[in-house]
Amino acid sequence: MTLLDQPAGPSASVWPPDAHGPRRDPAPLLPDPEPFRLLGTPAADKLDPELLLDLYRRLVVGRRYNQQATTLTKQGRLAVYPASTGQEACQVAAAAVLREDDWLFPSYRDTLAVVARGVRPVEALTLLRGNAHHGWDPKAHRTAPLSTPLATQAPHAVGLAHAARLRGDDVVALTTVGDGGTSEGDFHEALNFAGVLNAPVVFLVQNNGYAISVPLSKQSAAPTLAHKAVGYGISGRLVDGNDAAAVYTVLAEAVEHARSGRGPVLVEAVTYRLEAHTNADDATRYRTPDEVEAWQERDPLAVLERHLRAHDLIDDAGVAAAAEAAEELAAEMRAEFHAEPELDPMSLFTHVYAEPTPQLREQAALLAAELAAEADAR
Amino acid sequence: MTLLDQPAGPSASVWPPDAHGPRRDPAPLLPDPEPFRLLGTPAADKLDPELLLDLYRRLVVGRRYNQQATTLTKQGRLAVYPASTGQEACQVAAAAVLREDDWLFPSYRDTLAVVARGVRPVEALTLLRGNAHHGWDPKAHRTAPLSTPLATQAPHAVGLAHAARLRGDDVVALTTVGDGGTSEGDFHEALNFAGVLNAPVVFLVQNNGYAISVPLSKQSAAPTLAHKAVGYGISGRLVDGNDAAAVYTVLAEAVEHARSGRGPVLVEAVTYRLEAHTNADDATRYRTPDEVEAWQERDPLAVLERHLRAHDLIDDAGVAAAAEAAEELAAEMRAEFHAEPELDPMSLFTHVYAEPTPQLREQAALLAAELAAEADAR
Amino acid sequence: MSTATATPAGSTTMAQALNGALRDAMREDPNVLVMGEDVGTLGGVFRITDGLAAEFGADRCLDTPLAEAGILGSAVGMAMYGLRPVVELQFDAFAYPAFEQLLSHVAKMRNRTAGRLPLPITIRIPYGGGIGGVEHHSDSSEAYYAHTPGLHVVTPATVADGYGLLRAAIASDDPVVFLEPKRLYWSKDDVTPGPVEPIGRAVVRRQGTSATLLTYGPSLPVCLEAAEAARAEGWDLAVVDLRSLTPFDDETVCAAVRATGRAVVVHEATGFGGVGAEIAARVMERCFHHLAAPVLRVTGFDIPYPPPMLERHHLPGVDRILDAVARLQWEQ
Amino acid sequence: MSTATATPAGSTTMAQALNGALRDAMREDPNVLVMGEDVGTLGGVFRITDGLAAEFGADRCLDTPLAEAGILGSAVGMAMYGLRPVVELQFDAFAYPAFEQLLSHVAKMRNRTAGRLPLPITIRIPYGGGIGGVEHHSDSSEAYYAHTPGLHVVTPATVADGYGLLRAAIASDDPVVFLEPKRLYWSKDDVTPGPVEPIGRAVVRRQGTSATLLTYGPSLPVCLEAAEAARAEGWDLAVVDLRSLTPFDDETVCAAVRATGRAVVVHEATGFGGVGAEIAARVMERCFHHLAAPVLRVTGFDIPYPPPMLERHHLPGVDRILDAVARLQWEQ
Ligand SMILES: Cc1ncc(C[n+]2csc(CCOP(=O)(O)OP(=O)(O)O)c2C)c(N)n1
Ligand SMILES: Cc1ncc(C[n+]2csc(CCOP(=O)(O)OP(=O)(O)O)c2C)c(N)n1
Ligand SMILES: [Mg+2]
Ligand SMILES: [Mg+2]
Repeated sequence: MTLLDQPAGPSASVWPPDAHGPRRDPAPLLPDPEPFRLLGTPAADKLDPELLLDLYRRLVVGRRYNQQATTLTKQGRLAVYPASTGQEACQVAAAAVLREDDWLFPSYRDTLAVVARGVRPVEALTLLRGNAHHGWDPKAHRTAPLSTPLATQAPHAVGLAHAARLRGDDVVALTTVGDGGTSEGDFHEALNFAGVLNAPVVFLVQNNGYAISVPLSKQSAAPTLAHKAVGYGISGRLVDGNDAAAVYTVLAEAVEHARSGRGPVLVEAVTYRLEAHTNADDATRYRTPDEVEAWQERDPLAVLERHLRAHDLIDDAGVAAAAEAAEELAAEMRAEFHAEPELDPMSLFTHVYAEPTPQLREQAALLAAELAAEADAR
Repeated sequence: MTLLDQPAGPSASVWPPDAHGPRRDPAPLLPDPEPFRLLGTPAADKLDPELLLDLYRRLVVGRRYNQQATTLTKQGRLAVYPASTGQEACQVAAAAVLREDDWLFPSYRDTLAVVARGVRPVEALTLLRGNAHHGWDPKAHRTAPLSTPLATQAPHAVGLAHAARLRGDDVVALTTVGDGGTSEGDFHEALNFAGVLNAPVVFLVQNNGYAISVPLSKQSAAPTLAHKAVGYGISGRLVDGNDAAAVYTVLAEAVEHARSGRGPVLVEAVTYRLEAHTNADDATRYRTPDEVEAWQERDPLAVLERHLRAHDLIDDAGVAAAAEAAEELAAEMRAEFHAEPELDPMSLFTHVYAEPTPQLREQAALLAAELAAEADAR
Repeated sequence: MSTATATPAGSTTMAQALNGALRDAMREDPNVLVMGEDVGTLGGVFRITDGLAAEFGADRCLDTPLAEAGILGSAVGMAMYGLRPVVELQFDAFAYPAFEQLLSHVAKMRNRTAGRLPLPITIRIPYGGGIGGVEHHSDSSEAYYAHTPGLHVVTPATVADGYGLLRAAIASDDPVVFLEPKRLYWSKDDVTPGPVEPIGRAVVRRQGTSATLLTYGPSLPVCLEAAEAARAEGWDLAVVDLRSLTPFDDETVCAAVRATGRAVVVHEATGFGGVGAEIAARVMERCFHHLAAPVLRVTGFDIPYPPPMLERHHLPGVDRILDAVARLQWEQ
Repeated sequence: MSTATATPAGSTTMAQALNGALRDAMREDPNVLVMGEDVGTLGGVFRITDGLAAEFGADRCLDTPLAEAGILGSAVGMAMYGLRPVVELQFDAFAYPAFEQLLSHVAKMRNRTAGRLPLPITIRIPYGGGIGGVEHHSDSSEAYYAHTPGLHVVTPATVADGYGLLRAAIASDDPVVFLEPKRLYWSKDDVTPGPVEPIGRAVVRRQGTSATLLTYGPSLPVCLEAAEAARAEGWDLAVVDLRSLTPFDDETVCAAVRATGRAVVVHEATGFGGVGAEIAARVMERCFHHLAAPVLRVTGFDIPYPPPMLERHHLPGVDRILDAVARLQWEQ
């Protein structure tokens, strides 16, 4: 079956005329297969205490936000909630590394990142509350709507980043995808476009080990998801997603890399969702309590708090102060969600097109008549 | 902006509980960025002369096939023909490395590979002739129909290979994709499925430097297309696609790799189409005569003939004999295509479903009546 | 054809009936294989594949990577090798990434190979609204499939049909898009599984003399309810459950419309270019002189599916159906 | 709105008119950007973008990687940043990989963001048959788009509309699926570009008294030919060119049908669930008592598009149209 009595190996470098563009050295593209960590390593001593404290406060708020949203679900105030509990370091860092004029393209689980960008929880959660598809002004907050069809927002991030560069703006777009989402064709097409256009985009893959029930081993055979960068000629980085300092550092560098024109970056953050997929999911069907417990040890909040306490950067009062700020947010959420949202059925027709079509006008009239009859009947 | 006063680098290896499956060493996955070559290298001396001569004869037939098909186009006997002139080494090797019970999943340009599998040219070219969508019996020849939507047949190859393994058959599927096709989402999804299922599939990317007019540099920023393998945890190989001995060797090894359960392989063969995209294309719009000429120097047929002559493995008589066999095929093609194909308009309705729906029966009756009226009118 | 064995007699949900159909089909034919996102360990997000991985192993109830084109595309290859894949696409809107595979390969493979490569693939898609789902979780996409030659398109509205139609779909040598009305998953009925009939027959669910409601899937219970309510207005409405959109049962439908001379088509999907347009058009073509009024349509509006709190205004309800019946020109 | 400047007066092909529309739009608005496979250096496989890269540079006439979802998806991001992308998808069937982006994002973005993120994207798709193309090169996919709320769907049938409708599409703040009839690319006409009207109006191309043909795109010339031929049979046929499928011009269409009392809808696409079903259904709903016969449809068969040598049997031709006209119950 073989032509040669020895297996094929590298050959002398004789190469035909080059119509195929430059071939780049792949070595710089290869991510370190060990995730980058800071907390708990000697490097942690050199970290900026102020930034660490800031991250800590954001994590505490983030955790409280996740808890409160989960509670709202139980109270029937949200239709569904996919908690990012356990992934708060990724959520908070993704927002923190962006400038105000940068854009965030979140996935469906990333409401916390949206809140961390400055969107009010009631607006960030509108989709999941169910009164409207979307809450905030995307242009005002430079934050795209939550994308439910997985990875489909990734090409949007590339297009926006490229458009910004065409306009001469040094704007970066950051988009988040789950480990499961990396299997979608749109993820591939986005990375490839980004590579070819050298667009200033950062792809943050939050690898929490599962796509609903499907573990990573059934999702990908890659050494790490960061290694997918190689096939697009872009940089890949692997980071411990539960180490807030590390995620922040790696993402901040990635954003600067992209902003400075050195091209897109794919960051894989290894993390874990401590809650079920959503409130509708039963996680005991596919993972063990032991596994969850082991990851609880690596809870990003606990990890950072341990560091701060060990380095005497925070005391009980500081912890309490952070918790108090978090309670304020929770109280605001309760108040906002306690009120029934205003619903205008006629709004169904107002934004399908800039101008309603004649067909929509007819249909709106039908609904208006029904509503009037309903009101009369009351 | 940075937490750390030094850039992020690898950290001490402290790593959380492993819920993410084994992380593999990426090193063995990295293809050599120099394409593998044999002809013209010292290793060429050790090649099996019989196999080389066989490849040569196939190349000569293949070239003649391409020429004849192109001529048929000019005579209006084919609706369109995407020639594989210049890529014959890939075409011929792709067929030659497969066992009879292996499957080939060709792309639209690969009619020569189909012919090399034993399908008659008139059947291989049926789609392009225009009398039917498809000519040969796919199951008899273990060769799927030509796939026009690019890369969409790649998942089929994965599914078939996986099904064969489930059945206990050591069958391999080989599918061909162009450099342009690698950008499609389906290519990504196929590679990912193959990696996860460890399916016995070989992906042959014929990188001819262009997708119609779009050069590789606008298609991908990867070091090589073979590097895409890394992101799926599968083996990648780069080969000089105009070196028939090298393509054959690398593909044969890839097929054995897959067959033996060691997983899928992505092979990039660097080659060039010497003709325009199809007869309808004007290649002068996007490439220079100089470039074409330079690649003509690397014509796979010429390269192999040079080698054979230099090593006294063939003489003028041998060359003439090969040409004669090729002329036989050409004559057969002319004869077959000279005849008008039989057309049965009623066949439009016969294979939409196993049983025609009542709707199709009605429509068939309408057409039958029209045809009867047409016949009467004559 | 075969009869149900695993489906318990007595009170059964449609989800259980579907599950039983899968199990029975897998027991009877080792070539039947279930695949999709979360179908294995989890048993599917709607639990339709519950227990199948345990009984038949992970290879025959395959958790796939998260990529719909890859799922359907690899099913094509499996079918080419002799398997009968039953593919689950998790939600209506998440079937769209597989559209290219469906249209350009699945629907066409038999035709383009002149019958040599039939693709016995069943594509299960939970569809429709009324479950309070957020955007992309409530689409009614049947019109896309019904317009695509080469596909059969069926949708059960009763528990018994959940079993019978799914068995028929898996038994079919052609690709079948099997649309499961999400909001009927928990509907209950006594199932007395009979022989599995081939796909293609509509059924009159309620006899009536005044006008005929033509519907399918999630709208059947609404139409039956409307027919009950109509009695108070003095209307005796017939209700036809189409069950199969392709092939279409002109015979049953036209007979039912001719019998009353008036008809309303009801479905959840957007009206413009919806399946209701086809039904209305073909009924009028075939029954024109039997009609006292044009065939009217009660459908979802021509808008993206609304957020949960507003969906009730979008979905055809009893009142809207009765209003349409009232517009059937009774005075003439 | 603006008038044509670059389109030469005199004898112009539709391809040239489209090219002129792109050029004029790009000259007038620096935010207009053309992108797709082979649109740059090559000028597109149909040369519709010829010369644009030379005049406006590779950034504004962008050769993209070969990935339709990526093309449309990145256009979404560009539109979010204020550009007005004009996307070319190379052939009808090669638009299917972008279906998910089109349905779940492009069509819905304005609606889901309550008007805050409009997407002024024009999606040009060469469509239809009659050019001897091999499979996947002749699909008529308008029904998929027309059924999708949030999209405008337009198709020119004349050279002048090639210019005018494309300018209107690019000027629209909503996404427009712009379907270019491949076989009319080389049709010629004298163009006297007038003001660009907004999308949404049908036009009566031929007045008539006996019956009304309703059609669009590639079937318009066939209908006009049929109307000519019908004179020999004593029929005086009106012909309406819809131009825009969404929004639909009920006013013009219904007036034209009421005037004759008889109508035939003609299009190339598969009949079942096609746009013709919608047209027939809505015309009958609205004009029932003005009709002497049901609205009939002459469409492609319910089969995958045939191979080139058989396509003439599939495509609606003059005879088939006249046969339908003959079935309009003249004797009654
Ligand atoms: C295209 C698409 N297919 C399927 C789904 C249904 N779905 C929602 S979340 C989910 C799992 C996502 O896993 P991952 O990407 O890892 O993100 P995570 O939930 O872990 O944050 C699935 C399958 C979807 N939203 N979109
Ligand atoms: C999904 C899809 N999009 C677009 C096309 C149109 N098309 C046909 S061939 C081609 C270029 C293919 O380039 P490549 O993959 O490099 O193969 P090559 O032609 O070089 O053999 C394009 C864009 C197609 N066939 N399928
Ligand atoms: Mg995950
Ligand atoms: Mg190529």
